[in-house]
Amino acid sequence: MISQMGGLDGLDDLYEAIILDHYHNPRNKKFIDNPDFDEEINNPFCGDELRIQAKFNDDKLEGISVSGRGCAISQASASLLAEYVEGKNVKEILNAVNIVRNMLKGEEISEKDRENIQDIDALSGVQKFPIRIKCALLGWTGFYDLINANLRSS
Amino acid sequence: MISQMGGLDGLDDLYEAIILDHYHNPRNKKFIDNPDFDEEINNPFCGDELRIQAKFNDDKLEGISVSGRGCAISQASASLLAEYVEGKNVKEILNAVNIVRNMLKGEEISEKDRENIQDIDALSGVQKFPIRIKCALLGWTGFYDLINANLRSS
Amino acid sequence: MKKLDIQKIRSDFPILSRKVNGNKLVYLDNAATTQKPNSVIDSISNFYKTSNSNVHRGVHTLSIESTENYEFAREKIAKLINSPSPETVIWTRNTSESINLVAFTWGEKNIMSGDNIVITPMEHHSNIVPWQQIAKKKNAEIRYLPMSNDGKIEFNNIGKIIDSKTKIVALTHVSNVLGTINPAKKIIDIAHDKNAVVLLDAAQSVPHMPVDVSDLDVDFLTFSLHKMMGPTGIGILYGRKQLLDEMPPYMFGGDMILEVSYEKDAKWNSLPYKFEAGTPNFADAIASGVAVDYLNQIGIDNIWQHEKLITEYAMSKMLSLKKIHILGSPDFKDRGGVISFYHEDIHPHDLGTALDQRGIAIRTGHHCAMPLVRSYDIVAAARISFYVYNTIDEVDAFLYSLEQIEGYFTK
Amino acid sequence: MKKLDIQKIRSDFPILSRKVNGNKLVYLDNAATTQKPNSVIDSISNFYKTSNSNVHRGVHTLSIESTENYEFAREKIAKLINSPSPETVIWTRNTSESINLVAFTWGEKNIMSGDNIVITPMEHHSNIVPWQQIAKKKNAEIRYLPMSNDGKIEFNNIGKIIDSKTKIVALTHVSNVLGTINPAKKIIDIAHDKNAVVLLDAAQSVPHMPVDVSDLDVDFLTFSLHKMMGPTGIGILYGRKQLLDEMPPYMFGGDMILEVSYEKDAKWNSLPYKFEAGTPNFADAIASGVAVDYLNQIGIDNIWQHEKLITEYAMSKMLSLKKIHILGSPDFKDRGGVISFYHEDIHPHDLGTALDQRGIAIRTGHHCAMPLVRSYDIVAAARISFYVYNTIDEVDAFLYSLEQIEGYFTK
Ligand SMILES: Cc1ncc(COP(=O)(O)O)c(C=O)c1O
Ligand SMILES: Cc1ncc(COP(=O)(O)O)c(C=O)c1O
Repeated sequence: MISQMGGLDGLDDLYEAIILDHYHNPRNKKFIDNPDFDEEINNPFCGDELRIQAKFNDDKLEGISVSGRGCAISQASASLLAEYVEGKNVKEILNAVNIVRNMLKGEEISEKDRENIQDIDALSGVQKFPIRIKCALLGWTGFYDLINANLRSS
Repeated sequence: MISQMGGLDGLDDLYEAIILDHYHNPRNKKFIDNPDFDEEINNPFCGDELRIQAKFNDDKLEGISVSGRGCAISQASASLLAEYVEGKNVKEILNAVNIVRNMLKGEEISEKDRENIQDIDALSGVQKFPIRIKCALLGWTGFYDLINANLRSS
Repeated sequence: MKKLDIQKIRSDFPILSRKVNGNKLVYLDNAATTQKPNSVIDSISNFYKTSNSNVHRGVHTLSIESTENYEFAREKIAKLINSPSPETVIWTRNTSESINLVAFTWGEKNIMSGDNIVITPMEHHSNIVPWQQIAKKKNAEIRYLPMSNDGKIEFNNIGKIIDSKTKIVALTHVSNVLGTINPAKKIIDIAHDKNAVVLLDAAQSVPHMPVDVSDLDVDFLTFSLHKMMGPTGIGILYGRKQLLDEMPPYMFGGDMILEVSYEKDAKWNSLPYKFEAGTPNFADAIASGVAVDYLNQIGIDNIWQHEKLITEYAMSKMLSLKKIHILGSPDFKDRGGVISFYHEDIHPHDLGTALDQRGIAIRTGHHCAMPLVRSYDIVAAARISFYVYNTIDEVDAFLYSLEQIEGYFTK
Repeated sequence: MKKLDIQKIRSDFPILSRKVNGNKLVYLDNAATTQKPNSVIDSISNFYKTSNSNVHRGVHTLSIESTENYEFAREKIAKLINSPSPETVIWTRNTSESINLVAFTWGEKNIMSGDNIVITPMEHHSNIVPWQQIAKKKNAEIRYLPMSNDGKIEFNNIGKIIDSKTKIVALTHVSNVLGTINPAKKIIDIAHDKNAVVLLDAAQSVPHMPVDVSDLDVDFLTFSLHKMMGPTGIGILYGRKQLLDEMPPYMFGGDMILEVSYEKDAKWNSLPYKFEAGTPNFADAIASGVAVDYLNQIGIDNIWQHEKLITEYAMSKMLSLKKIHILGSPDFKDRGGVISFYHEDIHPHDLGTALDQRGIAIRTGHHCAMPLVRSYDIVAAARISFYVYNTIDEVDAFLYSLEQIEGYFTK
């Protein structure tokens, strides 16, 4: 007799349709020629891995490629990142990273910010799964650090 | 209001009159000329210390001196030892050590053995204070080891 | 073999009636740490409520009671593994500390430049990194015994690996990833032939099956009480007396000394105290003795038989699942109650989160065996691991949920 | 200062209503280890009954709860000592391990031939022997700060002792034998002027008085939870972040690594995990947080005031006893709640046994400070030591019994 008969509805907060879509069909995987940087970031504890290539024109992100392997959250979140940041300037990108960070920390997000980040709002359910926040943030904070390390110095 | 008003009668098992007498008036403290051995033994945890000098004639203990500092039990027991073993031969001494050991372990002692050890019987109450058995044994096992180390080899 | 009344056993473990996300907890993460029966939990409370006092230090009643209970627990551990005497059983914090102790006292003294240390590819980090560090320091070499694809040590050319320059062979008795039960006695004999000593990491064996240090003739054995119904904070190092006697101390301080002076070198206390500096974790040591009592009451043999049964059932079902790949031998007869696996399409973390929605606790990640997991060309795996309180029903709940989750992620 | 309701506090400690040899327990051995309130005891049971699971390892609910509780407890400790952040608070087994950790990682790296290590004559063995060992290994010198007859550090010629070759000054904050409270801040300033770091052994201070690492500007601070109402098996090392970051790990294994491979060197995890190898003693760490809650609820300041009161009372009475000699300063204002003494005619062990007949638990022996005790030309001393649950009545019971015992042994 199996006692664990409940549904899996609780999962829907975490795996919104948009997330599963990005997980199954990640965007911006095409390789980029002559990127400004091309680096790997990972979370060794989970084994989530991402490779991020980025090419800037002045401070505008002309092209980005994100590929990797790992859990649905880390990969979908990175795909959302790639889709969102392309064409944005550095300030806009860093601003978006901060909004995502705050959102995942469970902080109040202004209506304007929420509109601003569009599809990324789908990540907001991750809050309810604190252990998975790191997965959702991997690409965002990694990209943030890469920009700071590779652009600010030059 | 002091609640601890009970008597100290429970102590009488440990500190029999003979023990307190030996503690206050230790026997065989005179120094010995040309002893066969003259060594210090101690229990560093309690700080009990004994110095034992012994002079044998063949295998008969001609003279013994025991001095030291430490608790009533260790010092009285060593004094009882000194008084008892003088004039005995090695076999008798080792036998007495074994009787004392067994007695303190709480083993049955034969009527004959008990008569044999005379005053030393006063140590039997130490059984009830297991933590103090080491004190009572210090001189006995120490002397046993010294005999084995100094006489058996020669 | 006695037929165990698993429901009765389960009722001794209060946590097993807890609900997680609305479902009854199904705890399948026993290789990480096990749950505790009431008797162990009560032992800790009762001790603090009645006898708590520092050990080896006082003539007062509480101190005497503490010390006696503490040493009595050591005797129970000694008896469980058939150690020739309690003084060769050292209390540590965990298996990791036990291994470090050996590496940095015995190893520090005995491993020289040009020597080698033999381990296996399936070791826990705790049985890899200390050896890598001492090898580096001593300019010694780490060698790995070859391992077949299904996770078994290969013996063909073992004489070329364990050789006259081998000082120690350190291997796990049961792998916490593959479940492989290594032929300890065979390896011990080979090592002894070359005058090498053997450390057996028994973290996954002593809790589950009879282990006899005298019969194995092993030199060092390490395990953790928290993996065998005991409290956290207690590990064991068993060592051969002669080796322990010759080893320098590991830590220095109160209790492990005989004499200290301002100017002269200190003198060390005798075994086992030489290796136990400072106030020991006596409350948990005493509860560890109670855990051993509980295991003995069920019977280690019975525990082992029950786990074989469950493992066989789970393996046979899982082997038939198309998208599930099990690490290690497909033959359940070769293994302990540990099954690591991955799903072709679902990442272990997603699986772990989804199963948790059903109250099913499994482990995901590298299982502190990163190089091994990576050797299967994956970065993480899922793992279920059993103990005597697990049931066939729980395995069914797990399998049923697995199927549902597959549906969820591919819908 | 709030007037404490000591009877109410006592009712939180179940062991205090125990009888010993027919008398109510009077526990005056608090410097060895303290008793535990119900909240701490219950924390351990409740944890095992509801949330037990290994930390930092799983995505399942129990593991998340365990990890959160464990890290939350670390935050409470950090706050208690005003550490700038929780990551500089390392869980160890006890003070002894904390000191060994510093001696054999920081010391191993920074102490060179010709350097010196400054300690005091009133250190616990745990703060002597590790330094003697590393000094011997490194061909460094151990220097002792001069101490007056009444147990105070003398500052006259301190500049000749703490000099440019001094790498570390390691001293006790409060002596577990003399009760002396050392002027930590003054010594830290002097040491820092010479670019030496300071380790403060706070085993006898943090449990009893406010200690603020940021205000003291101390480099390392060590203490044990079992001496402050917490469980056995938990010690703390606080360290300045920069120093901890630069130190190599102490033990190697699970949890303290970031990456391990078969062939390459492992990479270490960040603070505090770099120093926490293997499964930590998380159940007791969590209960340690509850002990801190309990202390805060009473108020560390209030605890300190209460202990001063009792110590003053006991000291003033004992100083008038002809045959009793107190070690250390006769001025209670200079001391914590620890009084070591000896009786001219009665050996401490006999005193200890006799008091135990009355249910009064005191400590006798060398108090893990053998050279200090011997410097008073005795081989053992008796010690009473207080905590917040002790009362004036208990002191009276002790004094009354002392008088009776004097009669018994001289009758
Ligand atoms: C001043 C001092 N330092 C160090 C220690 C050692 O503490 P632990 O035994 O918990 O390691 C003690 C307690 O015994 C102490 O009083
Ligand atoms: C095989 C093996 N060795 C060593 C360890 C380390 O044990 P601990 O974390 O208790 O130190 C474990 C458990 O994690 C293990 O499974």
